[in-house]
Amino acid sequence: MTLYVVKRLLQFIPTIFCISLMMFVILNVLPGDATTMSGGMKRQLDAKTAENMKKQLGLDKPLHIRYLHYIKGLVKGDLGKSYLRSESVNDLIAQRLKPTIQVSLAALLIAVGFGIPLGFVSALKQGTWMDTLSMVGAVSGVSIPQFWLGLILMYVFSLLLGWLPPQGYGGGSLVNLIMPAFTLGVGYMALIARTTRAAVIEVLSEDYIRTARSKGLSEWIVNRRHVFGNTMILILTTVGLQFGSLVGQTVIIEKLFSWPGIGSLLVDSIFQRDIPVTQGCVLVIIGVFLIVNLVIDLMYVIIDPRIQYK
Amino acid sequence: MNILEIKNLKTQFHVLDGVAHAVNNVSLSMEKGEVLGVVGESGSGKSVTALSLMGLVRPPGRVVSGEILFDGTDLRTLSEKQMQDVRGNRISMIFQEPMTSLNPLLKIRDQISEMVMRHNSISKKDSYDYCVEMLGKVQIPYPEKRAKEYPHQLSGGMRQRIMIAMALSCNPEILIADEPTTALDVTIQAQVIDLMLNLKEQYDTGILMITHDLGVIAEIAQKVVVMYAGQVVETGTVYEIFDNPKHPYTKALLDSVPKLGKRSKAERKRLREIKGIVPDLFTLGAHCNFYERCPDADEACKRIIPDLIEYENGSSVRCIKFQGRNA
Amino acid sequence: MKKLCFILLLLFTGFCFFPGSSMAAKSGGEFNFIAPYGGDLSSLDPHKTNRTQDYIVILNIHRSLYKWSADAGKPVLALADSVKVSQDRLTYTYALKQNVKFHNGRNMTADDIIWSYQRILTPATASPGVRSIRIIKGADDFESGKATAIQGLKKLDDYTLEITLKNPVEPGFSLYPPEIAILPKEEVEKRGDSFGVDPVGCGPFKFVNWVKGSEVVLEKFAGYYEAGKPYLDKVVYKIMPEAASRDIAFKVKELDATTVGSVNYPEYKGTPAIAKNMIEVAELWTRVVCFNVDYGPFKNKKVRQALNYAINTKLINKKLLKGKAVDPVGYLPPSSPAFGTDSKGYEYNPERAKQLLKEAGYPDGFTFECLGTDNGTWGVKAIEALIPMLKKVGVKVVPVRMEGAAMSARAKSGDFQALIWSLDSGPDPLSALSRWESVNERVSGNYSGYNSAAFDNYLALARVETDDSKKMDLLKKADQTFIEDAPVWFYNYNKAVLAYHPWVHGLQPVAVELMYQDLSSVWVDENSPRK
Amino acid sequence: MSEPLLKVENLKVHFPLDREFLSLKKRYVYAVDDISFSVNEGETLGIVGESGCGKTTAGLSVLNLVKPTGGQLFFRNQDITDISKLPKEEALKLRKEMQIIFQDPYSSLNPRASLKTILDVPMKIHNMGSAKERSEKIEYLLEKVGLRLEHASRYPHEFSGGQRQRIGIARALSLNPSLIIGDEPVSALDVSIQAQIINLLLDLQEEFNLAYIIIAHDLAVVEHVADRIAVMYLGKIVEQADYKDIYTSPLHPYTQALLSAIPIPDPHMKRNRILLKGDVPSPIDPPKGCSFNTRCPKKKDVCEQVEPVLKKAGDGHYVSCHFA
Amino acid sequence: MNKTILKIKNQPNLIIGGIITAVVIFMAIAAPLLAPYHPVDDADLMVSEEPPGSTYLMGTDEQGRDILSRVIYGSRISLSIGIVTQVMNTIIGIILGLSAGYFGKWWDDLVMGLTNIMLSIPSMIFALAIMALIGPGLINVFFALGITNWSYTCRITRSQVLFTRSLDYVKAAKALGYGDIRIMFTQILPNILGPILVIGTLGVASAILLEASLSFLGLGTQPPTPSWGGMLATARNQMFTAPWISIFPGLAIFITVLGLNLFGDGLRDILDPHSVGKIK
Repeated sequence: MTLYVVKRLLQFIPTIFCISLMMFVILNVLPGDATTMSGGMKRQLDAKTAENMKKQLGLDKPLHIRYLHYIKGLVKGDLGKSYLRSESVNDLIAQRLKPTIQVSLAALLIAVGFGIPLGFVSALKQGTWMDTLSMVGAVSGVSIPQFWLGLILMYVFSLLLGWLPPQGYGGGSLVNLIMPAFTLGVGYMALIARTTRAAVIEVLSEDYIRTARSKGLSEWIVNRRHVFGNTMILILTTVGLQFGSLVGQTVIIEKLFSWPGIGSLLVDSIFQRDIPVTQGCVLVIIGVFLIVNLVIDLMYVIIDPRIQYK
Repeated sequence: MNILEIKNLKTQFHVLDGVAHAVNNVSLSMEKGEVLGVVGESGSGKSVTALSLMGLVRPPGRVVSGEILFDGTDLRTLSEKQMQDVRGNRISMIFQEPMTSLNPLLKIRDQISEMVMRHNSISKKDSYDYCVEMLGKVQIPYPEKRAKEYPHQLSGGMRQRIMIAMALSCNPEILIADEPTTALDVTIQAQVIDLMLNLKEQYDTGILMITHDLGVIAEIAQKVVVMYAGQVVETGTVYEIFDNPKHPYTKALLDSVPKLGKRSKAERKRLREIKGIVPDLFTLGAHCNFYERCPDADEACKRIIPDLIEYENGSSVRCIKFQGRNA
Repeated sequence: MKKLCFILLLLFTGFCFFPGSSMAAKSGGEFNFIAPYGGDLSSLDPHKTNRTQDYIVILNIHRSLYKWSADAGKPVLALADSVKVSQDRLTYTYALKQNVKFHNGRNMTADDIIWSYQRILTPATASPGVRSIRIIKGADDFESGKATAIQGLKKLDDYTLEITLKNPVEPGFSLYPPEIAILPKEEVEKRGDSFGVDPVGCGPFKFVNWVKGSEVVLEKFAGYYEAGKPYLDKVVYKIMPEAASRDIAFKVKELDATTVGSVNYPEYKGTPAIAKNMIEVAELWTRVVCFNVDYGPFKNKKVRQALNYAINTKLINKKLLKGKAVDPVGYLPPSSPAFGTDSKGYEYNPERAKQLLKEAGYPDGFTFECLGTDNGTWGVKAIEALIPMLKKVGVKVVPVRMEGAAMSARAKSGDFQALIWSLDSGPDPLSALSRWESVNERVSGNYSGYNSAAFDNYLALARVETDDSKKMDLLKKADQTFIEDAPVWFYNYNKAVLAYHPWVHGLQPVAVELMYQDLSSVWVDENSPRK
Repeated sequence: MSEPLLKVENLKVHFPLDREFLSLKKRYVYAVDDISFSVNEGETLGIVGESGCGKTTAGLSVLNLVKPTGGQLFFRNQDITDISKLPKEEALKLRKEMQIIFQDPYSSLNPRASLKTILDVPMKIHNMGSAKERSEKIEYLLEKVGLRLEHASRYPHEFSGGQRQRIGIARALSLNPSLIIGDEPVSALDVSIQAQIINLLLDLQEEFNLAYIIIAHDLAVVEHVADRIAVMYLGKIVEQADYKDIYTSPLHPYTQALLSAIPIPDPHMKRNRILLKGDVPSPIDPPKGCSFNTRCPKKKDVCEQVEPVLKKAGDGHYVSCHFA
Repeated sequence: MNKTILKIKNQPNLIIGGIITAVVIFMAIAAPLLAPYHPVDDADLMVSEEPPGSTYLMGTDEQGRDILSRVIYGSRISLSIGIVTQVMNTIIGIILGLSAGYFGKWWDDLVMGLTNIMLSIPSMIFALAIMALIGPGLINVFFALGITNWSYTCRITRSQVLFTRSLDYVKAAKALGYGDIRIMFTQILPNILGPILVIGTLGVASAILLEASLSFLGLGTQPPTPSWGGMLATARNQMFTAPWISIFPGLAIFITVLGLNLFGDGLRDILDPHSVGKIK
């Protein structure tokens, strides 16, 4: 098991390497650089200062040298230094990672907490109006552009009802978390509900469910002991894969709700051409994705005795 | 005394293509402790009959009419809750696919004990002990160890033994075995059949043996029911059926099987075949279901739906051409 | 004496705002403000950032030698009590305030100013403020490494500083901006890079913490040199780039004051409770579409004029921007001292435009691409509004939305036909106009590539003119020439609007940038939910 | 006797398993482990064995559908161990000669192709006549296997299992092969249909002088159609003999057990079963010595140490057992 | 055939989704006939931000353009974004997945490695980087979204190929002398189109949403192109002052995406009822 984890972690290396190369090239050929003006800049740097700044940042060196330099740092776990901010990328990300993880996990919780029961109900009542209703409801969630949903929620829950603060981190307090997490989670919930429904229907058609029924077990026990676990096995992968895109979506949510996470940092840094920060954010988001999927794979071991990683 | 008596059972499947008459007026009976073989090809309705009996027909299937008298009670009148008390406890069932019939996520002992605990007031620990005992009875080596294993760690033959152990663990009056050996290799099949016969003696359980394999029937059954297209076409003792089949289908079926060691150079060419294919269960006409394939059929067969004629106690045949015992 | 005057003045203003109030009533409370531009702040090290977003906060942590006075409409002394100007207007001798303390408790002295200016000028700092310091004699030698000190900066004693300039210009304009702040050497050196996230200054508020991407918190600095100030105990800048979110946050009283976009302007204006608590100011920003004069049709002055005639600028400002803009005349805005009161801009006259196009040889019009950012006021939205208007004179405009950085790169390289931008047009009219001098490359802000000998000449004369009114006349003429040549479409001058809740007092109409609110004199009364 | 049509010498097929992390040893599934047999023109070889014994793999590797790991295959004396190494023309010609019929009539036909397409395309690939000639051939084939011409435009799901098996046979016949491998050709069919297909196969053999390799687990079926029978166990042939000898005088204990395990559809025949213990060992770790030693009722010490060789025990009768 | 109709009849999702999709497609095709005004040229600032009324059924936007016309024309843009990008993704996914699954070996390793990498980059972020690289614009959106989302299709194609490749009819084809390309495109591909089609349909929906998100960040289609996402993003600041400007494009997205999702779900239920496990 430990060996397996080590093996998987080692497999991250080429992935991270490829992505870093890919992103490095893309980002470095973006038009404009950190010295050019971007949103909210007071005044244009004069040519000389801009050159100066480039030299300070090492932007005057050829691309492959910069990449080599970057990789050297990366191997040591150093993501470099921000072009515009007075901090190392490691520090910047360290501060911003927690809020993103918070909001993503909360969204995941909402999505799973609502999605799985919805999917179950829908599958067990397959073909009834409850099925149709839950599914249309679930699909609706995934059909609203997120920023629109966020603004509508803000309008309703902050302005009209005054229940929730419209924005901000508030030190990570629950009231601040609810709206962003819900906005983020609702689309994901639809996906989980749909996957769950399909999985339950599939499991229900399995022979061992018939066996369980033939033993005289009640429907409740059959569902709890035999359907649930096997359903989980089918939907875990989807949960893991989608968690990645969930983290990607925080880009929107964080901007909207002034949530101090890595997503808004990423957007800002792309627009400011703060390449080390962008690069760092992308790698960290991917790292989160990889780790989440590793955790998912390990969860299989717990749930599914057929899977054994050595 | 018949422990089980099925009268005019009808089970239909309402699907998009129409209504499939999977079980069409089936009647059969079974005595306590006897092995009743139900033989038929795929689509003959033998498995659906078993599921109907267990109350396990799922939508779109539905038991439409008929009586299932088990120990004098019509199972169809029982509530789902009462039926659950019967299932596994008084009637239990094993299935064709040992590879998929056990929940892959639960240990063997949990799968057995959940059933034992459901039907008996027994502690978990005792049920585990009992489980090990049952595994020993079905001749599983190292039962203590195996009980703690998961299905995937066992071979197909083992799993079928576990299914048998499970099915017998509540001392049922009837064990329904739906093609229990079809998915197994011949040498393993021999082991399992041997085991079932031994246990039957030990537990005095009646076995409803469903199979398409005439060889298995010949070996295990005392009485035989032959099914075709959702109907019973012939019943009788195993000797009657194999020595002197009455129904043209039964006859043809027996003739069409290649028999080991019976072949000579000349015989090689001619296996007797039954022409045509099994009729479509959606479009059964008002005639004998077998008439299209029957070598003896004539115009009359085309017009009449034959009844099941009982010509001797427990023996009957569904053919208008049948003229009595020695015809 | 001075102190007394000051206190009296303070009391007087206090009475004006809220008769019967006392100092005690004024002080205390929290103020939730915003940082609305773009995303998160970059750095709170004034010498290392060039973003307005950062300056909004920096302004209240740090202090420069001068500061902008909204009342006077020009820079006034901040860290000095008085200044003596030499006859030739090249040497300025400052009597520095003796009670200015850094947040670490140390007194600020002339050495700090010298050190700070040197730091700005050091190439390794890559500070955007270098241009300001370059007015000082010897700055070039220091910058290129030929000298180890700036010749024009001389410490006479701890609290007396002499600055010698290259040219007789008003140094206040160069030395007031927040990026020219005076920093404590020891703290900067101790912190190194992290000074940007943990700044120490001599301004009214101390830095407390910065939740990246969400908010910056400042608290009252008790040792601030203006007695009794600041009033507020705590200031929170919420980083909120989304206008819709700001709107809601303001309405639910989470913000004490907010900037108002054109979208909400009529609504706010129409709500009496809010309308009376709004500050409007014609900012020193001019919005224009720069025509690239090197691009085919735009080589011809008549074409550029024609476009100015063809566009119903007033309608756009009225309807699209909902009146939250000041109709344009020339490049310099009305609040500029060189604003030509008698000069006329372009009126809407499509017939004239057609005529001019015909004369220029484009009777059937032409097509051009206009770059713009996503900005709600001076972005592609405005270009979109031009489409139907220019279509009437046969000209087709294709809006091209770009990100700021990408567009900036193209603007500098001259690889465009036209682009829309908001340009800094004050407070010093000379430096504002000098952007368009032909010696300036596009890199330095002359995006149109404007090249007029007459214009250059006016500016050159103004630069050496010592008489203020003559100087202004020259600049007016330069602006007039600029209007005539029309290297840009004059879109508008920004009307910046700040809305605040009734419990907020002391916000000022800052023409350089309304968000540059010096919060040292802002206070909130007891109706505030945060007091 | 002339040269055999197909000669298989020391065929081995080992499938590599996914290598374990940090382990240098590569593990294999020894699916087929050193078997040899031959088939003459017009002759039927039956291969029987239980699941996992490698009989299907052996059949597939004869057709080069699975690459042999070792050994050699000869077809009419031509080395066909790796068809892909032959020139394209040559390879195509060989493909024509050998065809296969599968067990599962549901997965052996492309569900998205009509019967006509299924039969026509292979002939087109092999340039067999004009469109008209091919369509005549299709008509002829359909008639041969007992289907009607109007069936040609239908799709596989419109046919019953037996009919599909007939289509599979027609498809194999379409290229005029001289050898057809039947991989469990009747075991998925109902009893009444089984007989039809067996009869069809026999008729076709007679008419076209086909050679068959019939692979099946059902000894009764194999015995009915085969001239010679090879019994496989764990990737090896343990006994090979004339069909009659296998039944009347089986020499290998496994063959004997297999025979005795088959249920006979006759209630009067209650035989003494040789019940084998346990399960077939995994082909990943085959037992040392004789591969049958773990289950053999006649096991002696030597069986655990020494692997028996296939030795001649009579006229055309070969067995690999130390005690036969 | 009859059976297919029956099957469809039993799928309310498919019917509702299908109708919505059909209406949107019709709207896109017949836009010039349906729209009362030109979506870009018929702008008049004099009538900007008119609320819905008899002249302008859905009101006008801040530029004085008829929102109804823009929503109708927007269907062209938004649908083409969805369809073009999804076709691109599907083609990339099929080619890579098919070849990887069929040929296996190092090529499979390579493709799967690439797929896993693509899978681990959230599509939003990849699209963001690409859009920043090439700038906003319709064609650029096609490109950015068209090369970001193929990993799912590729993965499923591959796993389906692996499954299908082991089926007997593919072996038979090989024995019959079919060439590799012929086997891939006549024997395998037609039989695995079901799940790919389902993913494609759902992908169209998510591409429309993704474009909206990009527009929110200022990187969507180029104004004045009337894409729904762009309209919604531009109007978001007026959500409460002039709600109609955002509501109608927002609803258009919502209904269309809902329709496509329902359609995709229904399609899955018909074509591929047990598809969950196959994603692995």
